[in-house]
Amino acid sequence: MEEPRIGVYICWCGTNIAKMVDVEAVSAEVGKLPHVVLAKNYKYMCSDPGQELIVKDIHGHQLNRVVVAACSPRIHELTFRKAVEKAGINPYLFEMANIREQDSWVHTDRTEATSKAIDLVVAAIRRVQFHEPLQKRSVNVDPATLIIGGGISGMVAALEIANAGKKVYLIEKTGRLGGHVIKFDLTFPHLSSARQMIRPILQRVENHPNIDVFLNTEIRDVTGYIGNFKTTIRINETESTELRFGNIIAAVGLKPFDPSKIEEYGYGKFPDVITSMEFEEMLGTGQVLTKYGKEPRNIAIIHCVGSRNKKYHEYCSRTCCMVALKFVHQIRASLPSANIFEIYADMRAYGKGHEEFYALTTHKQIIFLMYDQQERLPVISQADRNDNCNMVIRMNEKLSGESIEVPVDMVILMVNMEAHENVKEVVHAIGVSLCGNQFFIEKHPKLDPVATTTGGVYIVGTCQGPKDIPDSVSQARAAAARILATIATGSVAVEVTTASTNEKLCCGCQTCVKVCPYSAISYNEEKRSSEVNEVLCKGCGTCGSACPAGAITSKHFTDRQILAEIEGIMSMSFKGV
Amino acid sequence: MSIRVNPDLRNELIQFGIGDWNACYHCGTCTAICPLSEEGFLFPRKKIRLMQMGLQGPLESSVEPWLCYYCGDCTKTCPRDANPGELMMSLRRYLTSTYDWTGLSKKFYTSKIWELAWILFFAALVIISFLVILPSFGYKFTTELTAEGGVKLNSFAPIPIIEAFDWIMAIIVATLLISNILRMYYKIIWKNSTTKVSLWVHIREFWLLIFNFAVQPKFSKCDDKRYWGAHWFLMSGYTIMFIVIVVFLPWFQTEKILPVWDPQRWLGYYATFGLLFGLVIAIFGRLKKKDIKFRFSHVSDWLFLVMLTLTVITGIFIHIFRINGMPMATYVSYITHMAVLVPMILIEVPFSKWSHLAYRPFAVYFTQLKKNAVLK
Amino acid sequence: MDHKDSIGVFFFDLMGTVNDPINYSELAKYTLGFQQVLQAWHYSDFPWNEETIRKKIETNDLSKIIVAGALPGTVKTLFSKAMSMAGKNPSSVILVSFNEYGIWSDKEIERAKALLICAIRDIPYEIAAMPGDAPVNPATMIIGGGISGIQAALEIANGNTLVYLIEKTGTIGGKMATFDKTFPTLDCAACILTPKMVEVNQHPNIRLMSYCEVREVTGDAGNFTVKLLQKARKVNVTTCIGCGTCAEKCPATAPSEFDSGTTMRKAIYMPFPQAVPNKYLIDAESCIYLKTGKCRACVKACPVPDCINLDEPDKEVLIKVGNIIVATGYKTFDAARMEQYGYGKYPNVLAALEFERLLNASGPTGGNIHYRTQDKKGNWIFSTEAEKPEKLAIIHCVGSRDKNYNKYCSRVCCMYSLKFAHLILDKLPEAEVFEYFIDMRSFGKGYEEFYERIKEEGVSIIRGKTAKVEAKNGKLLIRGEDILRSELIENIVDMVILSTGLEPGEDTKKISEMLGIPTSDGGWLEEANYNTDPTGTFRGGIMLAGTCQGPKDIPDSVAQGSAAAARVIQNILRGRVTKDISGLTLEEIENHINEISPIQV
Amino acid sequence: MSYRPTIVAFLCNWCAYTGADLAGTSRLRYAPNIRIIRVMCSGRIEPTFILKAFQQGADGVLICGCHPGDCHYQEGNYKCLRRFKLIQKYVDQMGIEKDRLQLEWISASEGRQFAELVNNMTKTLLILGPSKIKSSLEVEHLKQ
Repeated sequence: MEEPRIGVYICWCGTNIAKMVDVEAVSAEVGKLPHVVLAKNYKYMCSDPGQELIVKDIHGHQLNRVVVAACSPRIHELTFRKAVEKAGINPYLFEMANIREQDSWVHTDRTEATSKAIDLVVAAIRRVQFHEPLQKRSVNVDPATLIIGGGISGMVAALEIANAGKKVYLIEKTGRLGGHVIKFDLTFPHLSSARQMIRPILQRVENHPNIDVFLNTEIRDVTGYIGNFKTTIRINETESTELRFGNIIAAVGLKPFDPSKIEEYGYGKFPDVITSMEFEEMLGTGQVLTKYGKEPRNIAIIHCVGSRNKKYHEYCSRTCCMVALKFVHQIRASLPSANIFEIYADMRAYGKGHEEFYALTTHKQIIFLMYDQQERLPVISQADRNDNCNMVIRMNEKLSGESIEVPVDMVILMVNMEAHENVKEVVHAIGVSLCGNQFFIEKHPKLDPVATTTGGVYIVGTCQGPKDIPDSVSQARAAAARILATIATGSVAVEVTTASTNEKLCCGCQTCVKVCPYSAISYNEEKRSSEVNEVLCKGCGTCGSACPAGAITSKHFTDRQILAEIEGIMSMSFKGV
Repeated sequence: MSIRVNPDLRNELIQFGIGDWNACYHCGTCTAICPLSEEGFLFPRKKIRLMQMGLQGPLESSVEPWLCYYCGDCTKTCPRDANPGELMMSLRRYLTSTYDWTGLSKKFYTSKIWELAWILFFAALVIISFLVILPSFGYKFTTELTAEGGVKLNSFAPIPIIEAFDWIMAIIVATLLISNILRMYYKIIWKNSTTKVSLWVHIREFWLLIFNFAVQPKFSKCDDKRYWGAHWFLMSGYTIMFIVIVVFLPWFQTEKILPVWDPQRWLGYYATFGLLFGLVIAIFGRLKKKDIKFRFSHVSDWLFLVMLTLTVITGIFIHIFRINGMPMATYVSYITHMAVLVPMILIEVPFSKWSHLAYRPFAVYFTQLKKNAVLK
Repeated sequence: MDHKDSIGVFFFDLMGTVNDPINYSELAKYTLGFQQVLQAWHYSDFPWNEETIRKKIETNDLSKIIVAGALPGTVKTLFSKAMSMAGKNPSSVILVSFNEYGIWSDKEIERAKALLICAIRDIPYEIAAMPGDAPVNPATMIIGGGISGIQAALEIANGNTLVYLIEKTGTIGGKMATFDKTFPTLDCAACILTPKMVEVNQHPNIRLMSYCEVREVTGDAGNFTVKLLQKARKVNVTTCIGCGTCAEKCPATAPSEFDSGTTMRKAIYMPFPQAVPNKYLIDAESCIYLKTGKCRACVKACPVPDCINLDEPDKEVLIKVGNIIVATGYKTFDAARMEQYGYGKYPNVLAALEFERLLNASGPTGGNIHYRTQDKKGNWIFSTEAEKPEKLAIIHCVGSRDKNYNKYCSRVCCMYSLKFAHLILDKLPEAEVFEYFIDMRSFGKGYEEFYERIKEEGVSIIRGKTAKVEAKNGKLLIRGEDILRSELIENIVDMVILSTGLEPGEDTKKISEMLGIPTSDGGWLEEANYNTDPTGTFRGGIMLAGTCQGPKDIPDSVAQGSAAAARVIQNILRGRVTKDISGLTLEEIENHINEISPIQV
Repeated sequence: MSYRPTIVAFLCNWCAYTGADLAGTSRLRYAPNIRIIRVMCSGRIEPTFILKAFQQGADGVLICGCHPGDCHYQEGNYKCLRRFKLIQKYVDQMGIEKDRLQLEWISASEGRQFAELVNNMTKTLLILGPSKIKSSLEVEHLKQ
């Protein structure tokens, strides 16, 4: 092995790091270490000039290893790997120390934070000495795409990809395409017909030569990796065709919240307390009727049912306010003289044309009432016999500060949208993670809202979080863009940091074969040793730690590297003693 | 205790002139921009809210609409075309009708025909009195002139009879107004079960009533002070005229042509000028619709202005024709004057727009009482 | 079979009259030309209610109803109900929504007719109105180098095709580059954006053209010829080493656009330290040499020979592209228009972007919050020598949701205001922060949780927008109503931050005319279909991305950037692009419908 | 110098490390004596690493992985749990108190929980005092 020549760079991240960590002291301290050729600090290492600095130094000082102490490697490891690669060094001869998220941002004592930063940088320096160059590999991309979910997001994504001449397998759990949207009568804010809107999309999807639609279909598990996935779909609970595809889009959507959990509203107890979804169905006939077949004289619409309340779901469901306003127009058209009460918490008319729609709705002879969706929910109770209404809502009206009662004959609950119970199956099959609200986690909430941490797997539409039709459509197209680009390129880079076996050391116990969750390890009877399929291997390293003979190396996370890191972390601890 | 919302109330209120009653989305700008809104007596937003929800009880016990002098700042800055200024104006009309126990006020406000019919009825009564009844008792027109060349007005309209009639009218109006004010007091102060106001406070704060009647200090707090001036001018002219006609009629309705420096004449001129000045501003304002204050006009607003203008103009005519010795013209003017004045006093003062002359100062007084109230 | 339908057409118009009202009698005549159509009525013909409509259905035995006009959805349920009650199928009520397809006046009557024939013949307009294809030039032009443009450029370029990224200013990055932190995760905008900017600059398939404007676009879908004006940077982009010596010596200053005017920059300047391209440029308007012919201090100072050429002229450049993505973004509302808040009058009433810079580590005070004070020359500046404010108020909805300014909601202000509150407390833990709002619109993923967290942090969040800001004893007096507490607010604070709304970028109107894309209410560029094609336009090969289409936050802009790119990549992979829908004639649509479903006699 | 417990923490990349990053982006404050080592999965953590950390003078070792069922690699965290149980017994027998080695599940959204965990473990270690190995190392260091 050549003599390590390490360049160390400490980032200020503006004041993010520099405020809490004495970057000068860190660079001075680590500059004294063996093999460290230079140690510098700079305002923004990730910026163009910052990266340029590294490249210049690599050339000027014949560096062969680089350490950058900056933010989390989850953010910029790739950026800097690219930078060192540009200078002709293997990108894996680089290591990052996280002195922002795990140091400057969480500590308040500058001395402590600085000494911690030094420890972390030293550890990285020790570790990087044992780094080995790893070669990037790429695999060809199967041009077919699997889309899970036949709602509007799934269908739009399917069309976008299929129109480019690429194969799409669209699988839908239920017996028909269209998702929730097809159940709607009108859409907001233009009050256009949802059915008319979705019809051309359905026609195109169903008749598209490049789209294979599988109804009543589920997937259990997906094997493979980006560019080369494989699954056996189950139609009507029976194993069926095997599909091969290069990319996956999950568009599994959400389902409505069950309001019977909220005692105050008496859903299930009062027949005329119904959910927004049930009301949508009623609107299709145009006839708004109570369970006794009478036209209600008083209708209340309660917002945020199951939303924005820590007891149920803390998040906002994003669409219900506008749907509720849409209902007002529909009720008014059907029942010109009914009293409509809109019981809301904050009117979230945020989209294009939404505020204008809200203003238009106020002219529909409707009474807006504001309630506290967290502390004091309105209570629905049976009206007295001699009262000329079915039910009474008692609530604290916030804008007037009065305790009021509202006579009602029908109550529509604007229910929250929540994850399907069986979402975990999909999650496990395709390897994405869930956030606390059971939504799929995107790769980056801002800059990569449709990709996931698993290569080749994308999430679109409401499974990523509640959203309205245009936002779902945009997301669907965004995922399609990413997939089309990889298909256009034809190949994609795969995991480099896989496991590998040393035939000579392998004792043939096959422990590794048993522990590998990806069936990436097989036992070669002839050679009497285990072998790793590096395309299937995702680099978790479980086999490495299970191997009793030390025959398995987890690339980039080798024992030597980690032990060096531990030594590094502890090496400065006694200096101050 | 919870109050039931009453969605039908708004249909009633629409007749009193509330326009786009639901446009308000409660940003609170109007209350904050209003220089008269104060702690404990917040308006217009809160009143708009009560109105939107149809909370009749709290609405009727509100004193706040009377504290608004309609500068229009709220409407100007309103982000939603909710027009809080006019909504407050409409609420004043509504409140006037709720104080009135006869129910006539509501009729007048909500039905043009009713109001016109009653005005015409009183006008006809006046005309008949002068043309038929009085002559039958021997009070006839005379073309004879006084020695100075003035019209002999008093022989046509005998002072004792007119004076007696003035007093009767004043008493009727006062009775109606006082009974309505008592109802107003009941709704605003008495019925409020949570607070209690001692008698001493009632007496102590009484001066406010007089003071506010005379000067309208609240009006002067609006950012645009010009209207306060114009209003005060009009109001003082009106009050002087009213007092002079009711209490000092023999002194005022003379056949003698007094010199110009005589207090009788300049007092009359002042009052006339004051009335005219105020009227011109209001009429031109309402026609031009430039100021928000005058942008929206209810029937009752116009009727009041037209009648007052007619009264003032006929009053001027009486004066001119009398001193110039034009008997017929004087008599016609006098009858017209009375035919407009009588319905105006009888209808506008207790039942309509003019009742504000009593309700406003009382509202300030009641506000002060409420401020001094102790929790029961 | 559709020809057996007996159709009644009802024309509905909620929008009222416009300058050039739609000729409904002509439309009625057109529909009556089809044998299936029995009758056509206008809403002024008879009062529409359940009874009258039901009677029309019954007497004419209508099996299908078409409701056409502006916002016909408001009466749709009435018709469904009438159909139900007449014993007919309530779902046979077809809406023809004029506003959804950009029909506002009689000028677009042909399109209205096309929509009507589609409804009569029961064929979705999207399928009937299929403009032909044209071959596509694989190169793409993206107008605007903000986050949406960057995202779209990277997506397309990663698909191995050429992208021209046209940016009007000296650097890409757009508004996002000026932000400090982004809501709700609070990661710093620069940290996540600058790598993308660098990637754009290094991408072999992206031609970054900064300081460049689009002058003219000719041609059609698949084959546009674009005339660009490459403004003279007067600094050679390839040889400039970005050392900054020139700026040190430059005697002329101007307010920094990047810092929203909170700092001064030189006439020769780099927009901000991480600018891409990371090179200097000269602002002709403030350069002394360009005004008086004397100075040349920068040329003398520059260590690179011939790098600065003060006499470099603007150049016209022609490029040919097949697809265009418009990502021209937004500008913020000019808070000075709302006199009641005293912006421009009181130095410590700040607009949102100014405060954003004040919070930013690379801003005028290095990320510390200080008063705006007067320097020795009397200019109002931010300086770390000034005191720190202790009470700060944030006023929401400035210029938004207000008929006097902009009726629409700007979508992002609630969240960035909450973010401000958090960052203030982060930097000034002892400070008191007040938020004045109307409705709290924290609708996105993780937004509501963020709102709850800010409440827990001790920010006073008060419902009631407040009416005015006045000066009082050298401080600022805010008048408002605390709606929930029923109290009048007279709060004396040290600094007021106005959450200014979003408005279409300055050039939106120009772009709209140049490309033939209409603008909607508020001046935003109009998408092809609100629901199903939020990034498309009526013109083939032209896509929209980001805030030029309407206010949106970063994740939504990024998603739209990618979505617009999807259509471009699709066109390129297909080798063909769909032509303008707006170019289709009624006859073509009619013929196409007859082709799809021939009339059976 | 007063006793400052040193914690060496092994965090899996997908949940725990992300959670620790979230603690940072949320600006939550916690004790500065923790040093984090990133591994791809808690299943990668070998007994050697833990022993090495103690041997180098760590007062405590913390292992964090995804919650059961949430493992990015399906079941690496279960394997980690099994190993942890064994090694904890082992270190106990070596005379290193059991509480010096902890295993906790931290998800990507549990920044707050992570911060609390670090603070609690620090408190525990303060009560336990310096580890035996550390004390002897210190003596050695002083001798030099």
